[in-house]
Amino acid sequence: MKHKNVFKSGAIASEFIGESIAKHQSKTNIGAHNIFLGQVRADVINGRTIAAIEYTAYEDMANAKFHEIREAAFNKFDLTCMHIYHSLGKVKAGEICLFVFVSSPHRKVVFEALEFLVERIKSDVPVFGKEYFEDKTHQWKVNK
Amino acid sequence: MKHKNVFKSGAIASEFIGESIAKHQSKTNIGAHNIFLGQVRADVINGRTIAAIEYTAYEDMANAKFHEIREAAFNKFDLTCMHIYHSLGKVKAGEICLFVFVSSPHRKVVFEALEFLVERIKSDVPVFGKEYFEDKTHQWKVNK
Amino acid sequence: MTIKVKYFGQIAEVTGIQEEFVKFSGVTLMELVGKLSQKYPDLEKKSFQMAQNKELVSLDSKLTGDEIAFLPPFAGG
Amino acid sequence: MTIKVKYFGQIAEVTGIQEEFVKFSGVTLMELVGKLSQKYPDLEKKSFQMAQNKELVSLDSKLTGDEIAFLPPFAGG
Repeated sequence: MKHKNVFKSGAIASEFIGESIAKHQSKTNIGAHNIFLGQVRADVINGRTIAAIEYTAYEDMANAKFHEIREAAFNKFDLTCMHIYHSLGKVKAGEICLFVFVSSPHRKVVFEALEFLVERIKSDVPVFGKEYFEDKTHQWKVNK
Repeated sequence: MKHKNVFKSGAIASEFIGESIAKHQSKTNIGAHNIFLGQVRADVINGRTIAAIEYTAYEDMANAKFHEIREAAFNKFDLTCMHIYHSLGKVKAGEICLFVFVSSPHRKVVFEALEFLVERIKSDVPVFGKEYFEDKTHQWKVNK
Repeated sequence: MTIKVKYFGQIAEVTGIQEEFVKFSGVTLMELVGKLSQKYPDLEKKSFQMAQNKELVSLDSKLTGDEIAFLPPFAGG
Repeated sequence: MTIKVKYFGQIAEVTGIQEEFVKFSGVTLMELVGKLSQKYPDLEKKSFQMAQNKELVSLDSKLTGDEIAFLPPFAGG
């Protein structure tokens, strides 16, 4: 089974996020949007600073998992819209690598739904992150 | 005491939100952003459809309350950034009237902080909404 | 004393004005509300909170001479 | 049977390749891991989960002939 592709090559542009918000203005039953953005941090580890993360994924499985998570959220919460985008490839410190966007008539629902989605994405989706330091050495990112 | 002005005239543009996100790319200690957007709903009440809400406020008191709420959130949560914008004047159905934006190194904090802020804004800030129906009659909005 | 009184939203709809100066010699906000209710009979049908010097206060608070506001239910966001 | 095996992230760093076809006559994933650990000795030092046919499975699962993947800790978002 072929699922919708959640992945985008490289960083997620702020203009793309703005346009995605604009597209919802015709959906006049929406009262509340909630957006989560993951941004790559320039963490300093033993004196070395992270310059970028290179994301790879088991893409077929990841898209299937994203689909499962979407379905679970639609079943659990009264959502009008839901959009998920994740970067693949290199994303520099300060750039956005994850964009999760939920909309509903009422606000209570979007808070619960967004946190549910982000936690499930972090724990269930086979995405891997190679953290490059400024000196070109690297380590592997592990979600907490 | 004069506080920062949270109010913007008319709807909040999606481009403004995109630009606001872009400005945070230089803050490389941020790992997570969370954004709440309030959008005017075209609710149907006894056969009449809401076309717009006209917002007014006790502006001095409202800005003082926004300031209090911001301070409370900064004290309570480890936030890197916080931005709040609220519309005054007419905002049409489908347009955005509230934009709350929090950023932190870690995701747990932004979920809690954003919900705290939105609930406090809804309950504590003297903003009033005149809901115009398409037939030009009106009623007054009351937050639940 | 002379008190600046502000009306908002559906309260301003009832009073027909948004702001006025009221000469008044009473002690509490309650008394001021009583006086203004004679001028604006529909005021008592409305639900409102009151602010003095931009802080919510109860009706038995003493008038300080600061700005008074009639605030209908909040509807922000 | 011939099994398609995929390696990701730091596992692919250890194997030096991202994908290969392995001829194998064993029964469980555990046996497959044993065979591959002889080929890639550093594999056993790494922590990983395994997927068969794109679903996480335990090491004592039976091999079905579907695609197998070695998945290091997830790091999405």
